Amino acid sequence: MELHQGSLDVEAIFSKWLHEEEASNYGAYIPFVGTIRAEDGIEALSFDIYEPVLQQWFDNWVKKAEELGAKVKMAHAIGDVPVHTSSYISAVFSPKRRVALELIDEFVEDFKANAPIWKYDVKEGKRIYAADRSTPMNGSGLLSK
Amino acid sequence: MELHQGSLDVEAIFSKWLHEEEASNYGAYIPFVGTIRAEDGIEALSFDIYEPVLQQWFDNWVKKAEELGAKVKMAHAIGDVPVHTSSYISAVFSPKRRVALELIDEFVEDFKANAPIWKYDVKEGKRIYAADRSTPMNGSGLLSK
Amino acid sequence: MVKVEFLGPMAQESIELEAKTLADVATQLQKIDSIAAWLDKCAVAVNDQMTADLGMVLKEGDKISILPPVCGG
Amino acid sequence: MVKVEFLGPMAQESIELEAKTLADVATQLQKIDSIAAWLDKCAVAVNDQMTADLGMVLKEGDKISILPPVCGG
Repeated sequence: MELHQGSLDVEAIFSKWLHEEEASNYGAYIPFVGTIRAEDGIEALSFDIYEPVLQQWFDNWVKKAEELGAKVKMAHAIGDVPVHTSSYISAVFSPKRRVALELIDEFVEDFKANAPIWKYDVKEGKRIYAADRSTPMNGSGLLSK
Repeated sequence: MELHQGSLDVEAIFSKWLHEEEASNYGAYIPFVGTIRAEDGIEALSFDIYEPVLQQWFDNWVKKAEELGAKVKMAHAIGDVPVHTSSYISAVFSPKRRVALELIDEFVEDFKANAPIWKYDVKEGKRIYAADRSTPMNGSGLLSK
Repeated sequence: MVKVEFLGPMAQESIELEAKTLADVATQLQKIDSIAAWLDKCAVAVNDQMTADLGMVLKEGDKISILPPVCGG
Repeated sequence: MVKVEFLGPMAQESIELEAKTLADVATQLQKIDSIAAWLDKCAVAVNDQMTADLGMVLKEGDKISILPPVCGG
């Protein structure tokens, strides 16, 4: 797992991960590259990350992937990420394509639902929490009981 | 669609596709990189391709992706591809992640089932048709009736 | 005359046949032992268009391709 | 004393509380209007471990993190 200030260098990360696993005898490598879309007049998106819990979330996925003979990797941006640049890359390596195709789907969806990352629209230099696109994490509401 | 003699240059293809679409405002880019695994004592795999029918198969997928607001790309090797190098890359670009994740799965699976490509193990320099891993295309058996 | 070509691992020379429909092609190919063994698992293209219509009418010079089981990737 | 911190968009200073269990923390946070409005959609970590156990026993110096709705990627 790697966190970077600002936009990700997509080509560098793709190549680094490729070379890290080039002798591992995996048959399938599926990266997911997330890019900031120009929409609703935003200049950028901006991200806060709580790294200790993110690291644990990621470590759980590393174990889950290992049980399937696979490997997961991820990179995310911290702070402002201008439109048309990348904030998020995750990837799965696996001996077989079925495992890889299923795992990248689950990994990305669980990331969206449970990674402790908060997103803000940046408009006219102001940071506005993306409340309507955000999802309560698993187990939310515990302290309202 | 692009066909290359021998192993694919994975980094060059990944980067080229990234740059081709960098102004297209897609939010998700998912490549699938297929690499030859060292197994059963093979030196390489080797591929025959019937390009006219492959092109039509691919053009149908381009249309199908367009209807979803998405784009597909693919590259494949012709001839011998040594172990630990890449024979196949396909990719999906889409505004939204769900479409991209579902499309890459369907696109890769239909590729395996219906792209007119024949695979051979290369052992001691000899080419042996991978009959047991091959699948009859849709509509097979027409002329046995 | 139509031309029949055998792709990939079939390793069979192309042949020319008199045939009015794909059914005529089927009848003649079924008589050639080295080809007949493949037919139940082969798909068919006419002039590079995949087809599932055994009644398809052929014309002079049509190219018929026989596609054995595939495994790309 | 335990320390409670509010992550991401909650923009709330950390506070210190006397609390024997997470339930004690809940009772006290529910009395602070600017925090109470968030609680039904927030998850909780104790010493950076996510938890779903309201009865969890706390000890001196524990760090409780309140995590509002997320949207990575």
